[in-house]
Amino acid sequence: MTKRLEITDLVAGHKTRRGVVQAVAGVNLEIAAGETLGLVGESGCGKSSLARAVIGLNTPTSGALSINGDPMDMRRRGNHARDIQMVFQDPYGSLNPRLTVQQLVEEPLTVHRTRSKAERKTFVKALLDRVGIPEAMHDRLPHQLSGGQRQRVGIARALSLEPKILICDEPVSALDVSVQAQVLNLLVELQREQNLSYLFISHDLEVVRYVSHWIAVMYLGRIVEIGPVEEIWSSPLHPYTRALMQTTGNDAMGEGPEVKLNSELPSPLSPPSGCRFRTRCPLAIEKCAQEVPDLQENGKGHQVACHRAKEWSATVSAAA
Amino acid sequence: MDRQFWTYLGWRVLQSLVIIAIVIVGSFLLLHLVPGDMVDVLGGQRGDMDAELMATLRERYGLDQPVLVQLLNYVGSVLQGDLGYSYRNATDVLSLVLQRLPATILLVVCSVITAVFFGTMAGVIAARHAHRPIDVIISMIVLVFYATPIFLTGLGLVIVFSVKLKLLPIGGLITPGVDFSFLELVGDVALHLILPVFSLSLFYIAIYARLARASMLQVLDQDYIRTAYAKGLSTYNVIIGHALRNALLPVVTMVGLQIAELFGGAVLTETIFSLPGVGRLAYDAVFERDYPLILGVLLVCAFIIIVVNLIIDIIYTLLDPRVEISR
Amino acid sequence: MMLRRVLLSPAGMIGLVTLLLIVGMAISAPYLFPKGPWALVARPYLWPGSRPGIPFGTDALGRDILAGVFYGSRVSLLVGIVATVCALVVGITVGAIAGYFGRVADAVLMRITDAFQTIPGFLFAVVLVSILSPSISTIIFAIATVSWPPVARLTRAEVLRVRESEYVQSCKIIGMSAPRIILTQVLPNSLSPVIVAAAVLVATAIITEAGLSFLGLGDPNVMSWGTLINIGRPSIRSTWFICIIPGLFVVLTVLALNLLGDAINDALNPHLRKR
Amino acid sequence: MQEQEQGAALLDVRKLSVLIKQSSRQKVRAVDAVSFSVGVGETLALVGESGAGKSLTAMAIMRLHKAQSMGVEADSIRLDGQELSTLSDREIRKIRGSTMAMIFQDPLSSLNPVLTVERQLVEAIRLHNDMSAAAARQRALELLDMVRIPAAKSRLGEYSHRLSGGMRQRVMIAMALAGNPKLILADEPTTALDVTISAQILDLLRELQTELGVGMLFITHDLHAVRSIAHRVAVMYSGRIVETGNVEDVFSRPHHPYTEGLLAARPHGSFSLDGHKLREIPGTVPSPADRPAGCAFGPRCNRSQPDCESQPPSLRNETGARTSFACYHPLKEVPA
Repeated sequence: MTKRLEITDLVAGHKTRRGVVQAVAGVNLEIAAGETLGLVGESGCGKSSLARAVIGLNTPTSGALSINGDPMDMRRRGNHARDIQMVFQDPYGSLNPRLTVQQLVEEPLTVHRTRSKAERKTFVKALLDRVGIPEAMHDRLPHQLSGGQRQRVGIARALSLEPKILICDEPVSALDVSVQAQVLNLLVELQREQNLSYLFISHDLEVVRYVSHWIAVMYLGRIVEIGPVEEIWSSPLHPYTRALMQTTGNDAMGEGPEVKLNSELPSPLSPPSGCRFRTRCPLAIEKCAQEVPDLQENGKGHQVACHRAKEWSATVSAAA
Repeated sequence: MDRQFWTYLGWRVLQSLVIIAIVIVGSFLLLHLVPGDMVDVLGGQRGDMDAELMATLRERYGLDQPVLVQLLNYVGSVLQGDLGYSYRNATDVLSLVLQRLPATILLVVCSVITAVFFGTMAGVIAARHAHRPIDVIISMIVLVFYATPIFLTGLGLVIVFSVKLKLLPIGGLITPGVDFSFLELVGDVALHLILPVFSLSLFYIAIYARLARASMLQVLDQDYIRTAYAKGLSTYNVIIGHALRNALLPVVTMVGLQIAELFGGAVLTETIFSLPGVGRLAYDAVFERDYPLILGVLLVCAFIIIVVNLIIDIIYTLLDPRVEISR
Repeated sequence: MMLRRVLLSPAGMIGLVTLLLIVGMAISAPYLFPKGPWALVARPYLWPGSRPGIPFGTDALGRDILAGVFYGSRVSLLVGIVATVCALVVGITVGAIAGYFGRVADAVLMRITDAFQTIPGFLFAVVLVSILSPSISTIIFAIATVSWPPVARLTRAEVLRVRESEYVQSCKIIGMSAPRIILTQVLPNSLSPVIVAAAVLVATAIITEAGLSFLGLGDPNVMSWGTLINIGRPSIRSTWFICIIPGLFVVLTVLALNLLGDAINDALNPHLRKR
Repeated sequence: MQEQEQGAALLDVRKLSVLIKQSSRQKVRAVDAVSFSVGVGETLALVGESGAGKSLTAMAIMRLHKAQSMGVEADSIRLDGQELSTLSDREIRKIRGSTMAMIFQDPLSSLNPVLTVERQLVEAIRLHNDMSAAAARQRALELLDMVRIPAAKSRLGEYSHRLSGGMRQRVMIAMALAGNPKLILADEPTTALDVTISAQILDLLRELQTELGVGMLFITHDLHAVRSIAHRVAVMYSGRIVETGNVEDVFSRPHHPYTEGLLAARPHGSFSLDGHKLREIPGTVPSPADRPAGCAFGPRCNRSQPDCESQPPSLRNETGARTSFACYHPLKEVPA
């Protein structure tokens, strides 16, 4: 069965004054129709670079993308605007301050010259109505809306071309808790209604757990662990995942090593040899510095990239 | 001074060289914009040159060569320090310019210092008392300075201080015909410079005052100022120890951008106060149609300005350790 | 709405009214002084206020200074506005291209801009006018040539800021073309500081024109404020009013333009002011 | 941690209000008569969403609010037995940085970019201690050690932009400790940090508090942080405290509908597995200018009755309830 979105061996980097940062160092991901892949990681782990490469804001160094099995032309990304769209983190910065709500949502349609003018108006009206923006607000400017309303407009804008894949880059982290819930509910409802696929990027594990079917954990440009949501939540195997889980007070995770991190992210300019996490890992052994751990299947689609994971996988999974 | 600093410096020097190259080529093109070449000008002035002599001269100065060859010759001679020959003054351009340069540099340096000192002081005081009477008064004075052309300031100062009050000399750099000791000479030059310096710097005092006020207000709104207050520092110490240096950064940038304009203003100031500087030299050259000399002045000024900008950039990196990353 | 905010501030109101008065002077000059600014009306060096009908006195040849000031406003405004428009067109184009496309375009255009900025502007204008021989159009050309670089710099900085904004990225994602993004997204959101700068640019152009005329490089066929000042200079010790009266009109115009510019700036950034 | 002994109140705030001048005539009560206290060695968390007035409350205690546009009213602000509200600006300056110190949200913008770590630390040390420059430098090293900065000596000459986010916040904490404070006001100190770093900073603050016995007012919107560091919590909504009590009690048996809604709005499970929608709180937090006359939460509350619109409920302690709350129709105790 072909997946809706397939990311194969994606490498992406950007230049800085001090050298080239390989922000995404060979990532493979796939998302099925109507499902959400949650991508978790801290700032600097490359999750935003991954999103930018997938959506076409950056050209990847190498790797391939395909939608429904059709490979994407990396140079003509405009052609894929109707397949894949993005919801931004900052509801203040992602809307042109000079356009009204109605214009903002209609803009993608005028660019692609879809529908007649009258049809566009009714379509936009219906769409805005669906995301919960009352008609009285359609002529307002972004600064006259609250943060939650702006994010609803951003979602409507992304959906106006009726894409099948939505990249959500930290869509709720700029919002207050009570508003977060509204936007998350909207996103999961829309997914069910339109059979959308989400690549949902966030640093907030609980939010990711709520919306996702699959979770991938990213560290310094690599996926260190990936699996179905309940697997990752109840039996995290990678020490980094376990450290992240501990910050959420997750008490469901199976018995395994307690990982407390003391240092900070090393410079992405010169990532550590072998396992990139080893400089912060209290469980690192000599092998970790020498060999890059590959993602290893651990049953039920649960994969982990850690040389030592086998030592505790039995106890962790048993408790779950 | 680590490696990053040197990379940055190397990069800036390279940039400066490119700019100098553009300026040299530009000035050559400008010279070609002049109707007729320099032999025509010379012939017109002397009036007694026959066609044969003109042809010989053209050959001698390579004026019969294709434009590209002329350009290469021009660039080559400029790089060797040969800026051409001023027939009017019967001297080579470079020595003429160098002879007049000290007066201009004195004027410009004094004006920059005056402008930065009074400008930032006024700006900081205004920001400290923002929206209160002192601020309003300073801002109004500054606005008037800002709107007054340099030559008008110069004339006004001459009328009031030289003609009416007879306090200061009306022009020149040194009182002629007097034998001064060194100290007396310094005093005499200083006295002669007061009016030119103020007429040139009043406008820039206004610019720096506005800039310093705006930048100070912005800095005072920063989080680290709040931190400084939270430590228990007094307002005075917060402003002097934490805000001033940050607020000065845009002023430093501005000085770099405006050095060129100051040299331009020197033309007017030197003309009004009959100072023996390069501005006055250029002014005279314009009316004598001495184009090699005019371009020589432009080139030398451009070169000085590029060097000054390089120095200012280095000062900036010393003032602001973040430069290396922001570039 | 913006005009209302400008008018609501006292500074903006004063600036606008003063400017309108000067525009009025420029329009009414031929009707009030049909004989033109060069006509001899009385004996030379007539002091202001000494004869009714010639309130500002006469110059070295007995020409009416008031008439000169009225006709001078036409030249000043014309040169100021046309030179500014030219500088804006060049500066915005260069800045927008350099800022939006970056890389090679940016490096080349910015080094050229640097080169222009390292040549003393006024001196450069003097040289250009003298080479091309003084006339209104060469003066405008020279002033525009020396005043576009700051516009280019400002536009580039703003374009860089807006280019990185998420709403521009979102337009790339919906498949909008680069020219359309520049015209509909980037420029509208980056030009407000340029508009403010334009007011100052007009003021600077007026000052530069006066400075050129003051040095004797004005258009010999038109009477400008600088021409009058130049006429009065040799007799500065005695009849200084010939220099000072037109000088004050320069100051007044420039002051009005700056007040207006500040008011527009405040009106464009209302939130900035509140904080 | 709950059993930790609570001494006499270190900080006692009575009816503190912060007024923001909207125009020459109009003032808005951004913080409306809040009262709370912090004991010696105790951490009180002020929790709420943006616009709740948490930061303003801390600023007002430190008297760091913008005096031009804001006014502070208080019946009393007592710190370590001393009344702060009547002190002159000069007197409060002596207390700032010594008896009470503050840590801010964004450590990058809160450190002066053009001064070294050493300059900023030594300045704080010498301001409140009579010390030679050499001794102050020594003390600066000690403080950096205390906040667990490795290779402290080499960090002294650094500028803030060269440090990582966590290091910067540690430097801020060291600076706050420079004057041996009795009370630390921490304004969202972990919000700008990554989760694993934020966990480290929380650990550090908790350890330092035990070591030094300081009291802490911890401001945050992060419920995890509250749970991990605070003894007691006060929930703020639109400038008022709506519920307060021990962390355990407030989190497990909230009585105010807002507290309960806030807790329920955080995701707890997985939608793809159980299909449970999150509990939404409709609408948004009102700005202080359009705060409704009665209970500020009334228009968003599913339990509101006509009497909620009359006047704002005050904090009260109902028998049988473990927390104090400001609500006319509180949630009843649910038998565990």
